[in-house]
Amino acid sequence: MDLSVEFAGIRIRNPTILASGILGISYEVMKRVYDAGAGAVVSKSISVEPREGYKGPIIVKVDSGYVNAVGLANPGVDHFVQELSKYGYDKESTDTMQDKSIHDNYRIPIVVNLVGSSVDEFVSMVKRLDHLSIIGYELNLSCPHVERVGLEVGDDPELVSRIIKGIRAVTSKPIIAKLGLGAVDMLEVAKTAIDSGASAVTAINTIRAMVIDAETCMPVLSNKIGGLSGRAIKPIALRCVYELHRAGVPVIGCGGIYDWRDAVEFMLAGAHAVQIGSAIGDRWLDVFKEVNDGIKEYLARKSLKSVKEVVGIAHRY
Amino acid sequence: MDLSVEFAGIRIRNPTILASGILGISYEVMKRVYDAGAGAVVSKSISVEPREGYKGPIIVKVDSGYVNAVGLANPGVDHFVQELSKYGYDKESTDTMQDKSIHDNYRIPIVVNLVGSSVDEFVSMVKRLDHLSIIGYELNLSCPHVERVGLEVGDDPELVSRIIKGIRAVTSKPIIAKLGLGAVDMLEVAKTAIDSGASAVTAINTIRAMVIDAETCMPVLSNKIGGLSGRAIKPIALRCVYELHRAGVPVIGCGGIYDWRDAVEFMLAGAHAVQIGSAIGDRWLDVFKEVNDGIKEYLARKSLKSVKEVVGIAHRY
Amino acid sequence: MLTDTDSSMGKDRMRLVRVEEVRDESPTVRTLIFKDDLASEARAGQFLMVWIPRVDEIPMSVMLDPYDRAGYAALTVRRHGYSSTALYNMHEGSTIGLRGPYGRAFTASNGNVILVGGGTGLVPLLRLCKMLSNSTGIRVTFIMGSRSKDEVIFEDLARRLVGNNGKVIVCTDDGSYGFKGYASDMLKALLEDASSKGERFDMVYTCGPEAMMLKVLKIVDEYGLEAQASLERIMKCGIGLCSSCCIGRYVLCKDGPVMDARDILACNEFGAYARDKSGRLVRV
Amino acid sequence: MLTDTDSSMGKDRMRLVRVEEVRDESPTVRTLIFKDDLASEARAGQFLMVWIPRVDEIPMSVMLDPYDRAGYAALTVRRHGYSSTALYNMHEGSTIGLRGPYGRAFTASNGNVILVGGGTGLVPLLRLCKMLSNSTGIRVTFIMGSRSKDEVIFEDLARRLVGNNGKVIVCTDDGSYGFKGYASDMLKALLEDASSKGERFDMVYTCGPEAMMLKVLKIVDEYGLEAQASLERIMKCGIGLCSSCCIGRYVLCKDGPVMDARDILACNEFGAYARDKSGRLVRV
Ligand SMILES: Cc1cc2nc3c(=O)[nH]c(=O)nc-3n(C[C@H](O)[C@H](O)[C@H](O)COP(=O)(O)OP(=O)(O)OC[C@H]3O[C@@H](n4cnc5c(N)ncnc54)[C@H](O)[C@@H]3O)c2cc1C
Ligand SMILES: Cc1cc2nc3c(=O)[nH]c(=O)nc-3n(C[C@H](O)[C@H](O)[C@H](O)COP(=O)(O)OP(=O)(O)OC[C@H]3O[C@@H](n4cnc5c(N)ncnc54)[C@H](O)[C@@H]3O)c2cc1C
Ligand SMILES: Cc1cc2nc3c(=O)[nH]c(=O)nc-3n(C[C@H](O)[C@H](O)[C@H](O)COP(=O)(O)O)c2cc1C
Ligand SMILES: Cc1cc2nc3c(=O)[nH]c(=O)nc-3n(C[C@H](O)[C@H](O)[C@H](O)COP(=O)(O)O)c2cc1C
Ligand code: FES
Ligand code: FES
Repeated sequence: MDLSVEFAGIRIRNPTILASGILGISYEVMKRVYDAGAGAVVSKSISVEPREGYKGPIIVKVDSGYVNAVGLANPGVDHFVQELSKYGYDKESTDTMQDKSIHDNYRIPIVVNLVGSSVDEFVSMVKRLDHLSIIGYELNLSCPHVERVGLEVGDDPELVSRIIKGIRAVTSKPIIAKLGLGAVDMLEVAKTAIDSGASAVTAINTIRAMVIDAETCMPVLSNKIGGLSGRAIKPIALRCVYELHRAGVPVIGCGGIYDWRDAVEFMLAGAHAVQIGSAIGDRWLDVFKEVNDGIKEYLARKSLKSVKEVVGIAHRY
Repeated sequence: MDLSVEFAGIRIRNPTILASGILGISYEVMKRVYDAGAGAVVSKSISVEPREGYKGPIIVKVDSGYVNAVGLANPGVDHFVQELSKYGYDKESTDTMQDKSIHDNYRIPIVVNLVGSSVDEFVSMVKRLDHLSIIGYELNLSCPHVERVGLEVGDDPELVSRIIKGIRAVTSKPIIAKLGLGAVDMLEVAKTAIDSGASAVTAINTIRAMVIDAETCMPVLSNKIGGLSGRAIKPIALRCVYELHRAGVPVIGCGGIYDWRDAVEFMLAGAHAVQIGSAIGDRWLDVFKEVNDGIKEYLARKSLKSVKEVVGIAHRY
Repeated sequence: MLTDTDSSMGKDRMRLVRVEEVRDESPTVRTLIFKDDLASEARAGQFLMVWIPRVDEIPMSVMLDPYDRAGYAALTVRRHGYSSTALYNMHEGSTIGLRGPYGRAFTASNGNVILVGGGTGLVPLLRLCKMLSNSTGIRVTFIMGSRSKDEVIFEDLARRLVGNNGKVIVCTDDGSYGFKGYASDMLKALLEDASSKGERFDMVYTCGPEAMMLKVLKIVDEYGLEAQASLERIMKCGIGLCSSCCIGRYVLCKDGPVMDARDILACNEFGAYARDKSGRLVRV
Repeated sequence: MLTDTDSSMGKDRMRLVRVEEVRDESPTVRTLIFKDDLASEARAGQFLMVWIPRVDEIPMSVMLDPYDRAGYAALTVRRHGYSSTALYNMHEGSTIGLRGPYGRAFTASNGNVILVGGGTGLVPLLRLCKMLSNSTGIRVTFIMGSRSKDEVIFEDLARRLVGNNGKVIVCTDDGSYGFKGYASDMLKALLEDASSKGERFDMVYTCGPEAMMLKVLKIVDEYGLEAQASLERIMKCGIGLCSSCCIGRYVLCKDGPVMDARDILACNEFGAYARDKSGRLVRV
């Protein structure tokens, strides 16, 4: 059974993608995630300058999920370009990336996630990255707990539009807008993104949340406010994917995907592929193989020939 | 230890309140909830006309919560006025309600939750209810799954303002605006509500969500889209309460409160009182006594004299 | 949604099952048989919330598997309105969703007991009968009422379950089979007879149409006996949240469906009023 | 947050504990003792994520309770930078938060084993020593290195744990106590001596400063022995999500902190590079 999917100019061997922020800094570890079965990996959110992130605690377990405020720790775009160059990403054109044998043995399909606060920042990063044989960009317009970036950008559709147009002007690679539950209508931002040149959206990022400890009377995260991820947000994420698909937006589902059934549900709702983050905390890297094996069995049982046939079925009812 | 709280013109014997939509249709059952230990009860959302609600399934269990789309089933304002009149709510002025002995033996403190789509609807309901000795109104501006009411109203701050001003003109009772995660900034709506005459806000309602079943490929709720409640949303609700308190808005916390620790955390974040809904599905009515007993012990352990002292402590850090 | 990650979800998690067999019990009643561990272990009187995909979710008592297999259970449904007819029309291979079992069950009694049931109200009584037949020193008299001969269901099963020690009395309103008259008339006759002989019954269990149960409870009350009845109200959630099943101060899905006669009669709504889907109190 | 509703949260749930006692081990090292069931059962080499309220959350090896009480555990911390100093300054009655224990532990070996530790790197080795002392047929040689006499910690405890069968060798860089020289020099001398006598060691366990461990692993490699080392990297989450602890292809909080010598040496970063808080690879 072939699990490969193709959408928005992206073709990957299976629909499970490592979500941004999880293990996505070092090439060697991203390669390991890919070897464990992921169809592609998204890097941590990369910014123009390096960021150390917040002091601990940066993550707290809550019922059926985590609340995190890592603070977008990342080595900065220059270091990241170096990291990938070391592994040959600056050697050939992106076309070669479509050669599966190369992926398997050497360069894996990486989507670089970018975070910034202005058109200039995004464009300058893309210019520095675009010669690398990465398979696309994901724009973090939805981090709920860092000032001036993430949601503060995503909540401004006009700015979103300018950023994406700016990037579109300097790259031909797919652009994916990563959205969250902000203070403006997600559907509006999604449509703006697509109209401005984005190829797809990822939904959803973590949802602004916090944890307080009754004994010390304190917020637990050093940043006080963080983002909720994991199974807790799954029904919300699933609804977002359903609504985006209904609005005709190509979407990658993300939020609380822990097993093949979750992945299938997101695809039934309209996701072309899914991203997995928090589940890794509980199931480690085995989660990718488990999900893919489960999808395979599901397709067989339902006499479906490809993942594509699953996409959006729930809308028939 | 006295657990009574007073805020926004409401004085109740303890800070635990039955959330709207849960068991709040029949006086006798509301009385039972009160007898089980609640400080007050909020009625189901009442509309001008009776509503049958949606076909089943109207609720689905998910990890750490429920997704429901009851569809605002309620007997309509006239029937509800009758229901309360039968039990003497039309007999005396609201002042008598402050007499604790009366609450305990007969009329319990009821907040009537209202849902509607226009100023006229809300005002006409308040006019019909206002002679009853109820302790206040809660406006459902946040139901995430019924068209033309709830969030569709809450997402329109200008309409919210007109509704509250309209109601304020015909009643002197406390008005509480119940908010949720809509497509506009909750803080903005909250401030608008307070500026227009609301006494406090309740945060939060359920969050728009859905459940799809992989085997049948169908949305499970008959309405497809519903609202997520329960522990899953607690970190989000807690964050909302924290932000509202910081913005100076008097707030009643709601969302995933299951035990005394949850209740204390909401109060530390700034809630003057808390509402309990989904927990009843798992812990039945005992939850009220358990939470109040736990709060008492907590206050004793921390050498605090009243619930009021707990409110907002987390903001010190 | 159907994962095992949150094991605490237990019976609240919706389980999809395949209907393995459908049996006609009468021209309007059918039994759907399926495999489901939790349902197979339901106590007598407990109910399931049954999802009929694309149609509705309705409360149904848990029926015994006619083949008495471990892990199996069934539903017995009377074709009536929109949802019950949809369930009735399910066939072998159809998929339904289940959650539960929910609610308070009948509690066992010792000695001499009477079961009075009518229509699909027999379902919980049959499960009760099976439970009682496992204890010693119990004698069951099972009064089964129905309108006419072709609506008599589960007679054989009942006879098997009450055993040699017990008795099954079938009544039909029109006298086309068994005793002519209401089950409640038969109950009254039995109690009268017993009291004249100085015999005593220890408990009456009943489930069926509300009018029948009202009569039964009143008769039982007259004779100063204890009774338990399994009631029906609209149940949309089954877990004490939605408020649709309120009767008096009781929340039937939690406090019932089985309640003690005393509590039922104390609540003036029984036999007189019920809440409709909007929550309005209407005459029944 | 600290509820038991979701029992599956297990060790990931943050637990607040009260520091019951603080002991000075040396002018810069202190041990904080507390009650915590999960920590008390940690395997040797596993670590806790320790919340120092208002300051930080940092990884710390689980120390043995000096009184060996069931349900108790401890942390031994060297005062160094911002966070470790804050932890060091906690006193009796202070509250700290714990999650874990996390990570891969040392695995037991048979026969003749050497432990080489320095500074707070002794902590996991002491727990290992205790575990090994419970098995028969094990002989432990424990080499403890420190800069000078007043930095020697846990000597008595180590002597108690290795038992009569084992040996403790204390080394100081400045010779102010015990053997003068590095712990690695002592290791080399031991191995040399053993090989000249035709004796064999079965396993070397090490934990301490990276430079020390690098020397140890190279020596061990020369002699063709097996070894396990417990490494350190920045750990912000402890559960394989945040990416801060990567070393080569390994995610240290999941694949470590204890790793096999083979894997460590194969990954060129060890002893040479580490990622800083932003994820940049920097020389160590
Ligand atoms: C505890 C319990 C156990 C039951 N066990 C059985 C059983 O074993 N066999 C059986 O045949 N019936 C049983 N019923 C009754 C069954 O649930 C109703 O007959 C059925 O829901 C009504 O379906 P209908 O389409 O015929 O409804 P109608 O009477 O035509 O009513 C129209 C609509 O109202 C709603 N509705 C009506 N009654 C209910 C209800 N009780 N709960 C929720 N929604 C309702 C449905 O949406 C229905 O489609 C039981 C009811 C309860 C409360
Ligand atoms: C598995 C493991 C076990 C450990 N066991 C012990 C032990 O038993 N006793 C002990 O004293 N030390 C132990 N450490 C080291 C301890 O975690 C660090 O020394 C401590 O975090 C550094 O604190 P500092 O304030 O002295 O940091 P500095 O070295 O001054 O660094 C400044 C800041 O960087 C961050 N930082 C530095 N190192 C780390 C780290 N490893 N993880 C997360 N953040 C870091 C902190 O925010 C710190 O405040 C262990 C480390 C690991 C990985
Ligand atoms: C620890 C952690 C760090 C994250 N960092 C980022 C990030 O840097 N950029 C980003 O776009 N999303 C980030 N996310 C969000 C995830 O990519 C994902 O959208 C979210 O967690 C929901 O998916 P999940 O439930 O599978 O984790 C992070 C999530 C977690 C848990
Ligand atoms: C079954 C159900 C019905 C509800 N109905 C209403 C309603 O009619 N009006 C309303 O304002 N909120 C309604 N809510 C929302 C709750 O009042 C509450 O805001 C929400 O469930 C979060 O609290 P919880 O997690 O304690 O349940 C309903 C919630 C549930 C679970
Ligand atoms: S069925 Fe919902 S409360 Fe009983
Ligand atoms: S500490 Fe976060 S991945 Fe290892």
